[in-house]
Amino acid sequence: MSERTDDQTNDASNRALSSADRSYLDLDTSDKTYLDSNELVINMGPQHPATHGVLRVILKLDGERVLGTECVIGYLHRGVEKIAENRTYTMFNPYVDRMDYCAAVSNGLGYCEAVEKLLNVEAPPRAKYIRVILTELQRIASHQLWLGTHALDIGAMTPLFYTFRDREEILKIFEKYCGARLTTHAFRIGGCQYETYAGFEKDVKNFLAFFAPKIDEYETLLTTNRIWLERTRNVGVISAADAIALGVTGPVLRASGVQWDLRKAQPYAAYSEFDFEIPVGTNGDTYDRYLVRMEEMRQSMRIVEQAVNAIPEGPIMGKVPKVIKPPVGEIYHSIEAPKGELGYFIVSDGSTQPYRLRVRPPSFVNLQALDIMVRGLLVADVVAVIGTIDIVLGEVDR
Amino acid sequence: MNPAMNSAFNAGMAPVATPWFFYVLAGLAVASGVAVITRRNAVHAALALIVTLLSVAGLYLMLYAPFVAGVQIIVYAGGIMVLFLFVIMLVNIERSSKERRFNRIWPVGLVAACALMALFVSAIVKGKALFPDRGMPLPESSNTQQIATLLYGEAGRMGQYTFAFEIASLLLLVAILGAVIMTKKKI
Amino acid sequence: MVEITTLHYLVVAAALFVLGVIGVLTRRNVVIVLMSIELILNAVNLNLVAFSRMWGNLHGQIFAIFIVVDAAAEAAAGLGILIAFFRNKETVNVDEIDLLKW
Amino acid sequence: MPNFIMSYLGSKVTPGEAGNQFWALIYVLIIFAGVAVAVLAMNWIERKALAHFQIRLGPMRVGPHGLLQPIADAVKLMLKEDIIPAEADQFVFWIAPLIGLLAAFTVYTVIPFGPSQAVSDMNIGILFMLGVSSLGVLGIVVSGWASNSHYPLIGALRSSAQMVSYEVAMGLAVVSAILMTSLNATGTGTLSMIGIVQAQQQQGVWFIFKFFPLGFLAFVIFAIAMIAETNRAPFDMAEAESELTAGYHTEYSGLRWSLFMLAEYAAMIAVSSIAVTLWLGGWMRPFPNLLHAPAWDFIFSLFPGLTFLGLAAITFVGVARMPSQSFFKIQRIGLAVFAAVLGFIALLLLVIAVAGRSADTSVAARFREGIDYVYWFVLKVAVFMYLFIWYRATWPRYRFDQLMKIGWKVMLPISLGVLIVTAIVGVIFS
Repeated sequence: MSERTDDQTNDASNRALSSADRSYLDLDTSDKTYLDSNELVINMGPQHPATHGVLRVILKLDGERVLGTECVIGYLHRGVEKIAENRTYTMFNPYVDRMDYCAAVSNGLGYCEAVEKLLNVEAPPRAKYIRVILTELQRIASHQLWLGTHALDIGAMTPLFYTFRDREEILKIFEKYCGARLTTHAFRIGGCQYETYAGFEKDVKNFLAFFAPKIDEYETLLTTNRIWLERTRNVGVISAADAIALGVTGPVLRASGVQWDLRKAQPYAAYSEFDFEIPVGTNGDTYDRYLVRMEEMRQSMRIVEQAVNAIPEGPIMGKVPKVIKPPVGEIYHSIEAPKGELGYFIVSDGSTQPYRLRVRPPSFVNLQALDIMVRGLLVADVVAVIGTIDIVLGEVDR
Repeated sequence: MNPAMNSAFNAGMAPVATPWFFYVLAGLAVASGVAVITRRNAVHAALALIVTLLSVAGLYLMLYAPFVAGVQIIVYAGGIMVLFLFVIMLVNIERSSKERRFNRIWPVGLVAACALMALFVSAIVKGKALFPDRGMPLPESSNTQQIATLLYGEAGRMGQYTFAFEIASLLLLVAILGAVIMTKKKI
Repeated sequence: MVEITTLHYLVVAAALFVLGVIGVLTRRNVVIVLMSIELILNAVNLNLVAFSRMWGNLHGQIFAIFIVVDAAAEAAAGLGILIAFFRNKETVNVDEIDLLKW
Repeated sequence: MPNFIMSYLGSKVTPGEAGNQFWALIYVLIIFAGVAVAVLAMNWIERKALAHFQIRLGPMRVGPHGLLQPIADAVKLMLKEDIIPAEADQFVFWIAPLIGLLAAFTVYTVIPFGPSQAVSDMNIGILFMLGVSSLGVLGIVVSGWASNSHYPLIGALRSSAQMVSYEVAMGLAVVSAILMTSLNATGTGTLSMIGIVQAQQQQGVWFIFKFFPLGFLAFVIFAIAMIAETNRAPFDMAEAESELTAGYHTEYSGLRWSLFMLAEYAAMIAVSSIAVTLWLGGWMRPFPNLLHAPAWDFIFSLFPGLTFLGLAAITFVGVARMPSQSFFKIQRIGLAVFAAVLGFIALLLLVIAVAGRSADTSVAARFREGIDYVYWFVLKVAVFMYLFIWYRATWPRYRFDQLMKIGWKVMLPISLGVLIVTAIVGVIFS
């Protein structure tokens, strides 16, 4: 698969939206034969418990049925891309942690690999293994956070506390490794800054043994719960064609039956060396997305187990010049973040600072699917669908 | 409940409070009745109507008709008025609350109502002698059972009002169907 | 205080009835007109129950229950018509409901 | 006057029947205070139980094990600024929580805590209860409208539609229980709450086990409908916080908000009381007919004291397990005092049980009887309260259309069927 550029993505999404019914924006009022008495415009957010931050969704409702939605974003805009133009490549590294703050390690991995590609250096194998272990742990942590908040949105309070209890163990490993829990800044351009601490492997193995039964525990609470099934089955359905047209990636795409995972499609880091499966759904509804993510957690554990057992000895930093000054050129590199394809497009003018840095955040692109997914559903489903897309506003607004 | 206790209830509780309670309830009923027809805001009118209905239920209790009072609370205050409030919220009343309250022919209506009132007053004043001063004692404890006997009959015999009861249920069915068909957007 | 007799109840019922009639004849809002009808039905009920007490039998109370049933049916049908009407004309005023067909 | 007051003490009917207004007033005050305390306790228990379901500790700071937390909450809510939105309908906004509260508390006048431990025994008791508890929805509907805001309005519409639909199934379930009351020797049923419990006693079976599974089905229907009726999870559409921020009380704050909470919890206790009265034998202890000997009476009358003794013992264990740092000294003392109070109550109850074991007319015997009745009633209601918390911790929230679908297409047909079959079976067996 050739690298897709941003232009192509935008083209695809424009096609999808023009084919969709957007008449709600200019409601035709000339037709007086039938007046709807119940039409209601509701502002969901930016302060709302279920919009995962500061997303604002303008809902046009008929009673409780959603006629159309409009997302208003930008409440968390910090100009990350612009900041990049005024920082050196090294200095910008911590900033990417603040985009998807629930999966900071993945953000760092994507950025470091993009710059490495631009510099034409490669991280040593041990660094790659460390990267895989941490990134997959981060994927589990991100999915745990998603599961807890998603279940809370649908009204199940208890899973939130279970997932946070278990996420804590991952964060402890992060803290021991690099000193930070959330915005880790774990990787450097060319490898990793830190060697693993003594007992790292034991900690990771302990976690794997601890966490395996916990996933089953989550599933006993939800997977066969009648109310959970009724709330998620056939809710927020998106077909594979629609999902591809909108550029949706990650578990949302896979739940629609498209087997597309960058870890397999264009392996980066050390992923080509591990044996794992890509779970796919069939219906593309909220329940399938739930199942896909649950299975992804299990697959991540498999990857971590293989990596931690086969971690090679050696240096952890590649040959990187003291001053990072990439040659003139441009690069697009993307990885499979927990939420989907996370891409960095960097244009270098040969100086120490990027000329332009553009991020392709998965949440932002996936959020476009909200309108198609919720049209004709009820207000309660909007909440469920926002949860199931798994957005992080820091990444949407950047 | 045995009859002895019941007579204790009637003798002990009811006569002490009767006149006072009556005036309070009657006053409440009429005052909130006035509010129903004068309030500009339909929700206020509905709340006033609820007060009227509850005080009328209280009057039923004083007339030894507890079952009717219970039905009044459940059906009227709990059911019909919730329906009214529901509809008031569905239809947008912001516009109507700024408009005239009364229609153009309100003087005619008022005159007609006054004439009716005059009729009532004359009927009550002239026919006063027709009404005996004291009500007959009604057994309160078996009120529900007696109503049931009248409605459904007993020991295999049809009650006096069984047929009317069935007709009434048919009426309700028709009303439900009619309401559903009228309010449904697409059938 | 005076003993409360049937006549007292009849006076209250008459007052409620007249109030209901005034509401029906003068108000514009259909919802309030319907509520005034409920007022009238309640006045009738009060009379029936008072007479039931006066004669010492329960037929009046039975009648009152039937009237409650009737009131429920009336409210359901009336409000149904109101909603259907509001959908088409966007008004709830009686004096604007003056076309047989639109 | 003292004679008038004392004369009631020996009687075996409710103050309402005895026409004793003084004692009726006292009963009302006792019930009011009792319900208020129960709501506070329920608040603490819910937070603690929910916390332990969710591997947390819950309130721990205010008082030992957070025992004073509800009081602190109440004080905070009273001191909070009471905001009325500028565009709200002031009068209706002000009166709405009172409607809910009034409806929730009025119900308690007919709840029988014992054969004479009720304010009054109305002939139409159950009808009155259903009617008045259904008035509570008016407060919710009106508050949602008066807030003049979209989320409360949707919450109010949801809750009115929800309550109207679930009331039907609830009423039919209740009717099938009332049908069972008529299956005694005289052949006449009753709507009186006390009469219903006495009918269960006469027939020697709780109605939940009568004509198994008919009584059980009706009970289940009622138990589901009562959750919907009180707007609790998983049917908490009206205040679904992830969808409607806080539903009908989004705009409320401070004291007025706390009145809504008080009304909600009082209504929970009230509907649980209906369920207990109709299906679980009300105030009766287990096997009142089978184990009828005075010795059994005495053994069962020890239960209240023993329960409090157990609570005191648990609390003393808690005292012993407290960390020994000086920081916890005050908390330790507080918990020890609480344990001592519980122990004292236990002792008092045991003394009453022993003192009133034989004599039939003495005040002590009457006290023992009364405590017995209230104890078993409260115990059964407490089980329901725990179930409410359990449901909330376990289940996700239903969607509104699913809720209506269950109400009309599942619960209503089943309850109708149960009613018809109960009637047929009743005719066959009587």
